[in-house]
Formats: sequence, C-alpha cells, structure tokens
Amino acid sequence: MRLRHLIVSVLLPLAAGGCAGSQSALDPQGPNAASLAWLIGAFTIVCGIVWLLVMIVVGVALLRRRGAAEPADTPLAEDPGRERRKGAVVLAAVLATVVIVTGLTVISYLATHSLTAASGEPLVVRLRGYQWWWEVTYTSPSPDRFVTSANEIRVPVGRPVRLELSAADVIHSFWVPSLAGKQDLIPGRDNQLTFTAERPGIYRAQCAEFCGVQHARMALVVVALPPDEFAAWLDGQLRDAATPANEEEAAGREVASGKACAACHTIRGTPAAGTLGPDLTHVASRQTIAAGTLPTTRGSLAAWIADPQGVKPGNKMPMVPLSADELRAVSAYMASLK
Amino acid sequence: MRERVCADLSGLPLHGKGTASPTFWGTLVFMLLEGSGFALMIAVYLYLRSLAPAWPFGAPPPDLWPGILVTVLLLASLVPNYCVKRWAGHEDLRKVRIGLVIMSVLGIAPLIVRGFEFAALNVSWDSNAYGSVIWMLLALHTTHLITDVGDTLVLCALMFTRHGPNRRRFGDVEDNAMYWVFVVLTWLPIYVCLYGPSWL
Amino acid sequence: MTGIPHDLRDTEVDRDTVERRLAETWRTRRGFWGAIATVDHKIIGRRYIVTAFVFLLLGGVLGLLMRWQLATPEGRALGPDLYNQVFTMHGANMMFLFAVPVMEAMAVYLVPLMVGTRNIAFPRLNAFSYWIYLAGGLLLWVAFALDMGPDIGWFGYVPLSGPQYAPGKRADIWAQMITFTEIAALAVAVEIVVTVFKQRAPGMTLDRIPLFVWAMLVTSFIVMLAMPAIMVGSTSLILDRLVGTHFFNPAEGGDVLLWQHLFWFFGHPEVYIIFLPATGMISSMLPAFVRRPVFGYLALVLSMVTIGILSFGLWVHHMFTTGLPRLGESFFTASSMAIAVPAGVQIFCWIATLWDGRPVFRTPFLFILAFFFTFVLGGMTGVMVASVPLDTQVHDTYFVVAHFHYVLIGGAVFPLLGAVYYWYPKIVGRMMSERLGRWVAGLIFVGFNLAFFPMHILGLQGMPRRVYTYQADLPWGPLNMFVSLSSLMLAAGFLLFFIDAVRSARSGPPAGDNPWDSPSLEWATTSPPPPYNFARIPVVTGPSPLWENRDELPVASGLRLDRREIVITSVADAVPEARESSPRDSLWPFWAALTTSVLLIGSIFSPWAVVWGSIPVAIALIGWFWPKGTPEDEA
Amino acid sequence: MKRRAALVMAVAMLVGCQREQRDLRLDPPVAAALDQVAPTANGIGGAPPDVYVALGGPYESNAYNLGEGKRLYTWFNCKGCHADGGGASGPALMDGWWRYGADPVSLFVSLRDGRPNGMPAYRDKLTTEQIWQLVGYVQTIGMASATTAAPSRNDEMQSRPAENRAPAAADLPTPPSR
Repeated sequence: MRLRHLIVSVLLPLAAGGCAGSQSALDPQGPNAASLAWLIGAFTIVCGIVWLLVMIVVGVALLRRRGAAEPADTPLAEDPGRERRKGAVVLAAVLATVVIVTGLTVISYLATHSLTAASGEPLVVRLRGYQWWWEVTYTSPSPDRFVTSANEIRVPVGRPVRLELSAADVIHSFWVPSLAGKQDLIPGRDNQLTFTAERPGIYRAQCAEFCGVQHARMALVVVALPPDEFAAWLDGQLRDAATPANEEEAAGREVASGKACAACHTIRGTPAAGTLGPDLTHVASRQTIAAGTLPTTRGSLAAWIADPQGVKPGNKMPMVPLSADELRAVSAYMASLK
Repeated sequence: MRERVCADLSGLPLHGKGTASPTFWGTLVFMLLEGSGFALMIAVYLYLRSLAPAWPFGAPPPDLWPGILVTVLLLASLVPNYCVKRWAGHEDLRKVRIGLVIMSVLGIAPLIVRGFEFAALNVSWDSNAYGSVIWMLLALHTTHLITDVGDTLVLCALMFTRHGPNRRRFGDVEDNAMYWVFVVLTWLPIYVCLYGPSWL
Repeated sequence: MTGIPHDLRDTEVDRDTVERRLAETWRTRRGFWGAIATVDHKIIGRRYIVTAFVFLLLGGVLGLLMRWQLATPEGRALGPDLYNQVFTMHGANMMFLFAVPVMEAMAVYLVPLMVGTRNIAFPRLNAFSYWIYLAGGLLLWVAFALDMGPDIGWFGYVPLSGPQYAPGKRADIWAQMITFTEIAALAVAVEIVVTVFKQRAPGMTLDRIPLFVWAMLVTSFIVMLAMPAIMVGSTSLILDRLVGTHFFNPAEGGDVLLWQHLFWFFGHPEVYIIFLPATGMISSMLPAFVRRPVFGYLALVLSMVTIGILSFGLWVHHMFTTGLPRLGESFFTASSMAIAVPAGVQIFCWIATLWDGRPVFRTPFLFILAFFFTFVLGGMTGVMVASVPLDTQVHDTYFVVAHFHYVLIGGAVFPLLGAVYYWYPKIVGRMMSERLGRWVAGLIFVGFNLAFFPMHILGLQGMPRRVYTYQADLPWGPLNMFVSLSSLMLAAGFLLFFIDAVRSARSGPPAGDNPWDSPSLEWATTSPPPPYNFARIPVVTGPSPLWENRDELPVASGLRLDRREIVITSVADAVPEARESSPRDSLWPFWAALTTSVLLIGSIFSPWAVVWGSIPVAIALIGWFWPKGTPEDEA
Repeated sequence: MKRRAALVMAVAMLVGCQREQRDLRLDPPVAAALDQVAPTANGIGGAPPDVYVALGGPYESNAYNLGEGKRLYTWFNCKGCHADGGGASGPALMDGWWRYGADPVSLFVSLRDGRPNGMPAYRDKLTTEQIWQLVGYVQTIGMASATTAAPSRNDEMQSRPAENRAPAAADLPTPPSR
C-alpha cells in the first residue's frame, strides 16, 4: 500500500502529540484507526481534486468573458445549439459526480467491513460512563478476577479489546482517535467497540457527546502495554490497597475512611466501600485524576481534594472541609496507593 | 415602466368556489401538515411498540366500548356532514342551518364519550411509555376534534346572523365539512393503534 | 367607509386616480395601533427581516464570546455553566431565530412581488406568524438574561435535557421556544404554498415561476412535513418534564434514541429549509449579473424537488455513532452521498450560466462567488461525514463544526447577504454602498475562511465539540488562537455590513425601479413598492418578463378600487379564476398571538395553563374570523 | 410607565436568577457558617444561621439545589428506609406529617445529628451544603402543592408519583386513570 504511506506521511505533520498522549485521528496507532486515517486521506484527496476542478472551471468562466460589463447592458440572447452542447457537458459532469459518489460509498462500505472484522480472542472490558468520569471493569472468565478501576484503560498490545459500553446517567461517547472511531454510551442500550493497539504507548481519549457542565473534563487515557507487562499489572490491580508505609500515610488512611471520602469511594482493604465515585484502590498507579484533568502527583491530589469545585466546577465531588494536617495526610496516603 | 392593458378581469366572480378559493387550499395544506403530525405520532407509537416486550405493557388492555361508540358516532356523522357540504354547495341557507345544528350535536356527542374513553384506557399517562403514547395519541386527536367542533359551533352561530347568506360563508361550511372528514379519517388509524388486535 | 364610491373599477378612471384610490384602500394606518394591525406583507416582511438580523447580531456576539473563551487553553472568560448556555443559545438562536426565519422573511417580502400579486395569501396569519416568532425570540433571550438560558445544546438530547438531569426550566424554555418558531414557520409555509399556487399573475405558468419562488415552494413543503417531527419531539419532552410521561425513560419502556430520531427527522431537512431558499436566491440573482437567463431552468427545479425528497432520507447520518445496525447505516451513507448529485446539478447549471455570461462584478455577485468557493468545499466535507466509518472519527468534533459552518454560512448566509445587497434597493428605495460592499464581502469571505478552515484540522487532531476549555498540554492552542483572531475579522465584516445597511437607509443614492436591470416582476414596480404592489396586475408572457418586454409591460385591468382585491389564478396554467378579496388590517392576529404566547409560556409551569389559556385564544380567534361587513366580505 | 416596567423587570430578574442560578462552588467560610444552626432545646425547629437568611433560603427554592438534593436522596440510599417517600422501616415523608416538623432547621439537625430509633447521623458522610440540599428536597416531598422549581421524575422504574404531581400523598396508590 504505497498510497497509504503517502497519505499518512502527508497528514502526519498535522498530528502533533501532546504529553498527555496523542489524541488525533491523523496519528493512527492501531489497525482500525489506520484504515480510518487512510479513508480520511482518500476522501480528502478525491474531494480536494473535485473542489479544485470546480474552482478552476468557475475561474475560467469568469475570465473568458471578462469585460467592463454594466448592469444596464442588454441581456444576451441564447443560442439553442450552444445551450444543447452545454447541456451535454453538464450531463457528463453529473454522471461523473454519480461515479465518484458511488466509488466513495463503496470504499466507505468496504472500510466498515474491515473495521468489524477482528481476529483473536478479545479482552473484554466494561466501560461505564458517569457524569463526568469513566468506570472501567476488566472482566475475566472467573468472576473473582474482575478488576474495577477508573479513567484509564490498560490494554495488551496486539490483542483485540472489546469495550462493552454503557451509561449510568446521560449519553456519553467514547473516543480514542489514535486507535478507533467513537461509539456512544447510551442509557438503556448496550454498545460495543473493538480495537487493537499495535504499539505500546499512551493514547488520550475523551467524551465526545455533550454530557453536561463538565463535558470538557471527561477524558481518560488508554495505555497499551506489552502483553506480559499487562498481565503483571492486572495481577497487581487484583491486590488490595497498599498498606501505609509511615505514620503520615496511616493518618491519611484514617481520614479517608472516617471522613466523607468513604461515603463515595472504595479503597479495597480499608473500610472505605462507597460505590458512587471512582475506585481509589490503586489511584496513584493511574496517569491522571479527575478524569484526565490533572496528572497524578501528590500535589495535584492535594489540590483536587482541597477544592474539587475550583478545579472542575460542577462535578459531583463535594468540598469536604479538612484541616491542613488532614489534607497533607490524606494526599500522602492517596499518592501511596500505587 | 409603461403598461399596456391586454386583459380585462372585471367579469370574474368576486369569490371563487372549490379549487378557486384560497381558503380551500389553505385547509388542504393545513390538513397536510397536521396529517404529517399524526403520521409521526403513529410512528412514535409503532417505534415504542417495537421495543416493548409485550403490548400493552404494565396495564390491562383498554375497555372497548367508549372507543367503539366514538368511532360509530364519528362515522355516522359523515352522512350529515356530506349533506351539509352539498347543501352549502347549493347555497341553501335553511338546510345548511339545520345541517350545522345536527353537526354541532354530532360533534359534541363523541367529545363527551371521549371523556370516558380516556378513563377506559386503563392506564395513566405517567405509568409507563405505553400509557404516555396512547394518551398522547388520543389527546392529539381530541385537540383536533375540539377545534373542529368549535369551528362548527361558530359557523353555526354565524349562519343565523346577517352574515349567513353569503357565498363566502357557504365556502367556509364546505371547507369545514372537508376538515371534519379529515378529523374522522385520522381517527381510524389511531383507533387501530389503540384497540387493534395484538398481532398488529 | 373610506369615501370611495362602491364598486369603482380601475378601468373607469385615469392612472393617477387609480394609484390614489388603491393607496387609500391598501394603506396601513398611521400610529402605534396601525402598525400593530397591519397585514401588509412588505411591512411584516421588513420587520421579520430586521428582527432576524438582530438575532444574527446577538448570536454573533455569542460566537465571539465562545471564541474569547477558547482562544487559550484553560480560558477563564466564561465559566462552564455560562459557556454551555452560550453555545446552546448560539446554536438555537442561529437555527431557530435567524436562519429559518430570515429565509421565510425574505419570502414573505419577495414572493408576492415576484409572482405579481398584491399581498400574501392569509395576510392575517402572516401578522400572527411574526408576533409569535417575536414572542419566541423574546422568550429565549429574556430567559438567557435571567440566567435561565438553556444549557443542553441546540439539539437537546435526552436524558441530559430530560426531567432528571436538567433541573429548573432551562430546557423547557428551549423546547417551548421551538414551539413558537415552528408555529411561525408553519404559518408562513402555508401562506407561501397558497400564494404560489393561487395568486400568481395571469400567464405565470409553472415553467415561468421565478426560481426563488420555486425554492420557497419546495422549502415550504419540507417545512410542513419536517417541522411536525420537532413539535412531536418537543411536546413529548415537555410532557416528560412537566407531567411525568415516559417517552424517553428507558426504565419504563421509553427510548433515548427516539428523541434523536425525531430531532433529526426534522433537523436534517432543516438544513435544506435553510439552504434551498439560498439556492433560489442565487438562481434569481445570477441572471442580472451575467446578463443572460439562468441555464437549465427545468434541471434546477427538478434538482430542488429531488433535494427536498431526499432530505427526508438522511437523518440517520447524525446518529452513526449510536450503534444502530450496520446495514441500515450503510443505506444512509448511500442516501447521504446521493444528495450530492442534485446539489451538483445546481452547481453545474450555475457554472454553465457563467460560462457564456458577461460577468458584472458588483457586491451581490461577489457574494455569489464567495458562495461557490465555500459551499462547494462544505459540500465536499459533507460527502466525508456521510461515510459511516469516517464519521466515527469526525462526528462531534470541530471538523463537523467547520463543515456545517461552511454549508450554512457559505451555502446560505453568503447568498443571503448577496440577496440583501441585491434587493435592498427594492425594499428601501436606496442603494447600499458599493465601496463598503466590496469591503464587507472581502472581510467576511477572508475572515470566514481563516476562522473556520483551521477547525477541520482541529477536529482531526481530536478536539471535540462543545467543550468549554481544553488543557494546555493538548496541541490545539495555537490554532485556536488563530481561529479566535480570525473571527474578529469576520465580525468586522459583519459590523461594516450593519453600518452600511443602517446608513444607506438614510443616505444611499436613490435606486430607481430596476437598478440591476433584472428580469423578474418585483422590479416592475416602484422602489419601495406602494402598499398595493402593482397598480395593475402584470400579465406574464415568459420566464424573464422584464427582459422580454423591455419597453411595455402587459397588464390586466378590471379590478375594484374600493376593496382589497387580488387575482386568483389556476394552479398549473395561471388562468384567472376570480377577483378574490384580501383581508383588511386587524388587531385580532396580535391578540391571538399574545394569548397564544401566554398559553405556551404558562404551560412551561403548569399543565392547567393549556386549559385556562385556551379560552382567551378561542375568543381571539373568533374575533379574528368573525365577518365585519367590509367590502372584502362581499361575494 | 417606564419605571414601572423596569421595576417589574428587576423583580423578574431577582426571582429568575434565584430560582435558576447555579452556584457550583460554595465558599468554605459560607459553608462553615451554614453549619451554625441554633435548634431549640427539644431539637424541633430553631433559628437558621444568619447566612442562610442572607442568601435568601437558596436550598428551598433553587432548582439546581433541589435537583442535587434529589440526587443525594438516591445516592445515600434514603430510599432504603423511607422508600420513595412512602415510608418503610423509616417514617413516610410524602404525607408532610413529620415527627420533628417540617422546619428546615429541624430537618437539618435530623440529617446532621441523626434521631433516635434508627435515623443515622450524616455528619461525616455529607458536607453542610449537601445536607442543606437534601433538606430542601425532602421538604418538596411533603409539600401540599409542587413548586415550579421542584425536580421532576427520575429516569428509572416509577414506584411513586412524580414530584411535580404534588400533593403526591393523595395519589400514592396510583389509580389506573384520572
């Protein structure tokens, strides 16, 4: 596919990646996104040529009779023979349109087919959209190996991943442009999306359907890992939360399970077992917090806990009054939950 | 710009009848757009029905008698309605007056039964989507029923005033009769939706 | 009543007397109540146009606010709540209060003149339509001023707009504003259809109807078949929110996607409701600026009708990411692509018109050229989003924002601005400035393309729509800043346009009857036209009446002067059938609109408003239709 | 005339803003002040904090706060004991006939500190603002007539008439039709 490479190399400069991971349809990192990028390129070239041709003809039409015409000039008489010949040209142009449009329909149909055909036993991951975060559940043949996480999907490289999409409240849309096209998460309906990551890397994804006041801050990252690394990581996720390594972290655990935090969040291995917000058992192992809003550092964790409504106004996490010591302790504890 | 008179229209009537009347076309066009409203509402009904595991769901099927009575009354009203239309075409004031009185009664009667029909649906609009959509269908048709009965009543009153004997009024009566046919005909598919057999 | 002898004919007196008597019969009374009561399609059309442009101005300000917020990452100009209101207001305002109404407004003014009649059909309905439209617009904007502006997007997807996730009355205001504008649009559609069917000048057979009128006819039919869908939708939504029905509640047998089907069954034809009138404007303006009739009249008419029919078969292409069955989606890809064919026919016919023409580079023509450049590009991206797999990448991104602004601004607003420059002299009697006009066309064209073309790239780079901000580490910052700066240029162009339009009304050079030497009937009367439009009704002998009769216009006589009389002709051949009357001015449409508005606004708060509110509405309607014994009532 | 119109407009603005505005972030000092209720000795009724009055009682008439209150009612499983207001192991709320009265301060104290016979204290589970939001919502459950700011039905299986059908108590055993 020489043409494919050509198109991709033309489009690539437009797709600069950010440090949060690439989020661009023009920077494909998996077969789905690659064939979509190819399709975008093909359509762009065909449509571009057609547009250029039309513009050239308009330009020529204007230039060939350029003169100092005035509104008052007598209307031109039509020459029937000439009009007939022009009719034939117009008809030819219409036929050409039909041919082009049919051709584009066919390649689009073929692309649809290639997208739905996936090979290999997929990893099934349940993705549930909430206002304004994502719940990620890794399924397994044995129910005790289900792992719940949030705002980050880790996938093994080379293996197809089937996302089972559902929504808890309003419509959301999952879109990771570097790997696949988007698919909506709709209350009362179940959707699926299958994709494969070809290279290890971090790919940013974002909610693409307007879902309320914090639609803009509903992102997540897809992290593609080599299969063995993925398996090791998944085993790690099955474990309970890390035990505090020092006094400060232990104090933080007390705050997290005694204050309002525990009402909404689960930290496995502690009394905190709320199910309204993201699971925090391994929160520090994730790239971002608050659905892609801040990078996971102790400082940003503290900032987020101290003033969630200042960082992401309107989100469902309340501002829980904490003393400075409590805040320091709880953020230290959170940062330790690798 | 200079003008050259090339036609004299003074011989034309002051008011066109039938297809020469803009009101006729206006009524027709209103029927088209309201018809598309009915069609869409029925499409909503069929759509929700196609998604439901059973139909009617969450409620017993509606009682049939009020619906049948309304249908019979509406269909029966088509006969005097046709007569009124003809008499109006002949500009027979006395007969049109009688006909409009009959039509007023035949318009109000199904409206009264319609009140019982809502009760006979055996489901509330806020019970579930089935209840919502059949209430909406019935309410949509009832709105049309009310407006046309209102129109008939006003026309009836008008025919007994000094404005009655006027070709324009007879045209209005004809258009009103045409609209009544529309109201009756749109009822039939809705009736089938509400009370039709379950295999439908 | 007016002192005119009964049954006076225009054949019995001289031309001056005819004009004086007609002016007496058709005039609008002076003063406040006279202005409220008028049913003159020109006065109402003018109001409609001005109001729509005011909404354009307001909507443009909202657009600039959004660009201000998005110019830099993590912008702090507007908060998320206000931003969501602003983008919803921008979309709803532009679609429902500007784009559709302005096209209908142009038709209200122009169609009766172009078909050679004295007033639109059902002029009182026309007055009612304007008041309802105004009330709907005020409802939306007053609510916005009260921090009650809708924040659910112009498409109002449930469940976000439903009872659980949209507290308060914001969503209801949006839904009820739609009811207002749809009533107004449906009323105008009815008037246009009957005007075109029954009030064409004698001799204006189907193949002699001006193309703008054809476009409005097709548009009116689309309005009548598509708008009930949104009425059904918005009514269901209000019922869900107000009385707890379950149309959109999946837990009780409703369905979330039902809303999207209903919305787009209206929403896609809506695009053609905006676009077809614009193509009609192009076809009607083009002859004057290439000095020859438009090429392929029949092909143009047929392609408009085809677009009208096909427009109902593509709504699903707005729902390609909702997980509908693949086969169905492929069908909708094909139908969405197919509409490129009739659109192409129109483009090719216009180019064929240009080919042998002698171009006159005046401002309206510049806008037509800007239209070619931008609309064809927008059409190309339209072909791209029609493809299911491709759409999964660009749907709900800035690519789509770019696409539909290319189609709507390039495809509809450019022709509209051209049309304003073109028909302004007819409406106002004075020319707009040619010098400023060139600046306007240049600034808007360049500003538009600079502002919107980069959005294609932003979309492909992954920027979703409807986000109030984006993070600094995403690569979208520089382009967004560029877009925001370019939007200032676009805004400058519009500002200059408004300045020109206001200034020329007072100080523009007088236009004369036919400044562009155009071929259609509206140019046969004075500028601005008298209240009765034509002293004698023209008789049409060909598709370009004023070019075929360059010295003398054939007219018909025999109409009465003491009552508002128009000529009714047959649908196909325009053979005169009757001298029908056209209603006098009346306050009742205003009262009917006022009571209807009270009912509709009240029903946001309580279902009982429908019951009690319908009583004054009924009284107003009876007052409206009760005969008053005027000469117009004679038959 | 003009002045009167301006006055009407100003009043409308105030009403509209209060009913619909969304204060997404409550200042911590205000939140702390909102906690300073002065209940009477028997724990029934009392004086709301000064700041509550100064804000104009935003938790009883503001649509957003009422909607949030309804969300919290579900999230914190008030249903578990009170059902959808119909009452189960906890007392019914829909009848508006409450043991400790319908006074907001009394409700606030009930929620914050708990009550004997099983009502737990939510002091450590909810913030002050959230408790006030719940107070506002719970009041609408027991109302004799729905306020226009009240939330409507939820997108879920219906086990009670919607809030905007108040007085809901009368309609509790949903009749098959009107």
